[in-house]
Amino acid sequence: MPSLIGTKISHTYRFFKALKEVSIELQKGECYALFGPNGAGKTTLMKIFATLLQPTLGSVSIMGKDSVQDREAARQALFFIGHKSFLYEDLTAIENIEFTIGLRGWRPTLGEIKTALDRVGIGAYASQKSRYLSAGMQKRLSLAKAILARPSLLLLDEPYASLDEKGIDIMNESIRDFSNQGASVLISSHDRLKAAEVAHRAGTLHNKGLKEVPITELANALF
Amino acid sequence: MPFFDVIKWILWKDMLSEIRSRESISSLFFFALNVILIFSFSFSVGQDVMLALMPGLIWVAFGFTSILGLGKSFLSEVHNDCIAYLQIAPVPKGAIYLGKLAGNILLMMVVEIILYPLFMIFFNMDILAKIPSLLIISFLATVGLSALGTLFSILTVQLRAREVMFPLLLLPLSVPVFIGAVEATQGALSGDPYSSYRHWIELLFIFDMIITIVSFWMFEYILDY
Amino acid sequence: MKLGERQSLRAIYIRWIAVAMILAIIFALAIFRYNREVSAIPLEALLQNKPDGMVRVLGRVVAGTLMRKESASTFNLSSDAKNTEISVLYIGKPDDNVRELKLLVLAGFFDPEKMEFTAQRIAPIPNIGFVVAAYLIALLPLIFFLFNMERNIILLSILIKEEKAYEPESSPNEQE
Amino acid sequence: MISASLRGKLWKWSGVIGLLSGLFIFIGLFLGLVVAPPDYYQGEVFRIMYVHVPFAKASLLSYITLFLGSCFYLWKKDFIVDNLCHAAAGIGVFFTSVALITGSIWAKPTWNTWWTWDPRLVSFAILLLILIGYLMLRTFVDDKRKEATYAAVLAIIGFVDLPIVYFSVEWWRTLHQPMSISTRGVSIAPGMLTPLIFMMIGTSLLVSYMLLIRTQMLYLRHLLEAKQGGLLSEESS
Repeated sequence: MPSLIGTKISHTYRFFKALKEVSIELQKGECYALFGPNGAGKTTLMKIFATLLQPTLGSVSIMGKDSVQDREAARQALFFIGHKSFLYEDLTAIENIEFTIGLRGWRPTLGEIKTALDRVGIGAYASQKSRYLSAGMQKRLSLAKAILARPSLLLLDEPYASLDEKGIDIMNESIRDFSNQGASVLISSHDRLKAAEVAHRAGTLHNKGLKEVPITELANALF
Repeated sequence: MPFFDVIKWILWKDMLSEIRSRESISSLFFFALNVILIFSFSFSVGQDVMLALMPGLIWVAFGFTSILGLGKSFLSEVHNDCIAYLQIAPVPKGAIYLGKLAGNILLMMVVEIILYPLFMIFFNMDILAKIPSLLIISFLATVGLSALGTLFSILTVQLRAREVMFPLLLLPLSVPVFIGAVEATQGALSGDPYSSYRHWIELLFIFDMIITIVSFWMFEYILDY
Repeated sequence: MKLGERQSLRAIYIRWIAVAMILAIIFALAIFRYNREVSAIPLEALLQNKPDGMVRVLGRVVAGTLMRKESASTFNLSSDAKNTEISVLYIGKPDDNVRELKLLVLAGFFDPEKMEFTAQRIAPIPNIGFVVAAYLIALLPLIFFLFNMERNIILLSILIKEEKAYEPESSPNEQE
Repeated sequence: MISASLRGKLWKWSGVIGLLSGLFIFIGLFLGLVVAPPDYYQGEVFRIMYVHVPFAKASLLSYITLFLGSCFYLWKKDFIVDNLCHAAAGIGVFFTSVALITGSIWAKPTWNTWWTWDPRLVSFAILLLILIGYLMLRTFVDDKRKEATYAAVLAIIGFVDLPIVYFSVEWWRTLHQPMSISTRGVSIAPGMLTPLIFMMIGTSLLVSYMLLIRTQMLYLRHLLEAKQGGLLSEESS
């Protein structure tokens, strides 16, 4: 069963059609990279997959659950890392993770949280209030949350933004791990080379529609 | 995700943040203290008249404090767009509302419990014997104010004119709370038997129930707009 | 919209002129009726002009002079400004409106010799200023509000037709 | 969703509704100002009734429309219904404030006071405040979809709250101000009733007409905004 099926998704913002009949299908363990110029509707599409927005027409199904009819079940299966960090400033890194994962109905042990934080390289800041974490560290913290959340579908909106070289490596390693463990990953990015390292398939969002690009031609393709 | 666990998580998160920063509780307390100070100079009347004005004064002070406190109860949620995570978290949205509501009630009740002794000291009131009934009235009125305030807080927190819009929405709709609370406090302070102000308590209770249920139900639409 | 927008704009102006005219006619009739049936002269004017025939006069019932009987009441009527007083005979069943210190409009005949007024009908003071104010406050903004909305629709349609949609230049990224 | 053809039909019919409402209102005004006999106790002042009562009913009518429209919007998320709600709020503000002012003008000569803390008056004042808050909230929210949802929620909460306000003020008033003046309407003679009926029908039609017109106006305003912002797709132009 595919982890993500988007069928003819259109999104109209009253008079403005932001997306026109986008279809996409992600198999288990597959990593898909989504590119496109500004204003092509990448963020809108990501928001629809993350169930932050509802498609005007068409349907999205995540792990076989319809994202409108069976919303909470679909949400249980996905994890979204967006531009913003979703962190509470007065809570420490550990407490933020506890809260986020806690709302998903699971309580990781302190050891598991520490391991995840070490894995993304911010173990030293585990008891730091998230207010004092830099943007890059916040991104890594989000990644640690994703590792603990163990979603079936991981949605990454601009995952490489504000990360340093080391951070990008950790990100790509983790994405590979997710794929190997059978989770599907959808990346929306501007950084073709970084994304090409991990993606199995790629597509460009164009004139409000999606067009598949062979992964080998990604570096040379003009779009 | 069990319903009550969500309430517990939200409450835990809010209380922990509050204990860490002590931002709201201290600012609310000192604000209310200032209101009391201004009151004592604004009404230069005898002790008798002051006592007659007391229920009104208490509730105007609590009302202003609520405006200040409830208005920014969702501020921490919009800071890093946490509200978006709450939207896509696989939990019933009404539970998030109830969690926030519980946190707000707790916060406001703490402030009110600290303020009652101050009223007693500054205005020479003898209320020790009446404290249980006063606390019941305060609780019911605080639930009503917080139920409306929590809902309007999320409506206004992202606006440029948050400070203006919040009281503008909250005050007209909370007229029944103020009427009920002032009348019941009047009854309690003058030592009347409970039966003489029971219907005001009932009014507060009905208001709380209706507004909480409707807000609980509306919250899903607000979050999943 | 089959008509051109400019024509519909003219149609709106014509329609609203018609509305204004109809309203003006109704108000003229109302004023006419007021002058004929309601308006009253003050007591001083009555004493000065001593008109014959039916007349309406405005005055206040003097305290302590009201006598009610089965078929008629008598009282003195005074004006607020000067201390002029006339006595009034009202024939008919006691009227609830006749109370001491109350402003009344009396319709009847004046006998200057006896300084006596025979009232046939009694009415409370018209307070016509309040009525006029209420109607003006209700109707003028309503007309303005409606007229503005209708006009706005036409103006917006004109603007929408004339507005050139903003077309972004194709960026180099977009060429395939 | 309300289809475009139905919308077109409604807008075509709006002219007829407007004409009818005009007719009824003109007849009502003529009967009320010229034909109806003066009231025995109030004299001429009772004629204020012919604008006050229908306008008060009109404001309730627009608030009920706002409430039902808000429920429908939350259910179907149809933007034209949101425009209808927005229109109803604007019209409601107009009728509520006029009803309050004319009521005040009527109260002065009859009860010798401009204002009394009567439950009905207080409820209307609160209604006005809710509607103004509603319109202000709409101007401050940037996102159109968010604006529509938030406004709908506010309208529904206000609608639920209003009866509680009414009853709490009534209780409060019986305690503090024993009813010295009756705020019940005047007893109406038949000759006085006919103009009122005409005015009532006329204003109800007028409210429908205004709703249609104003919804259309707000729709066009959004369309213009979208066009100016380049947010218009080829199909919908």
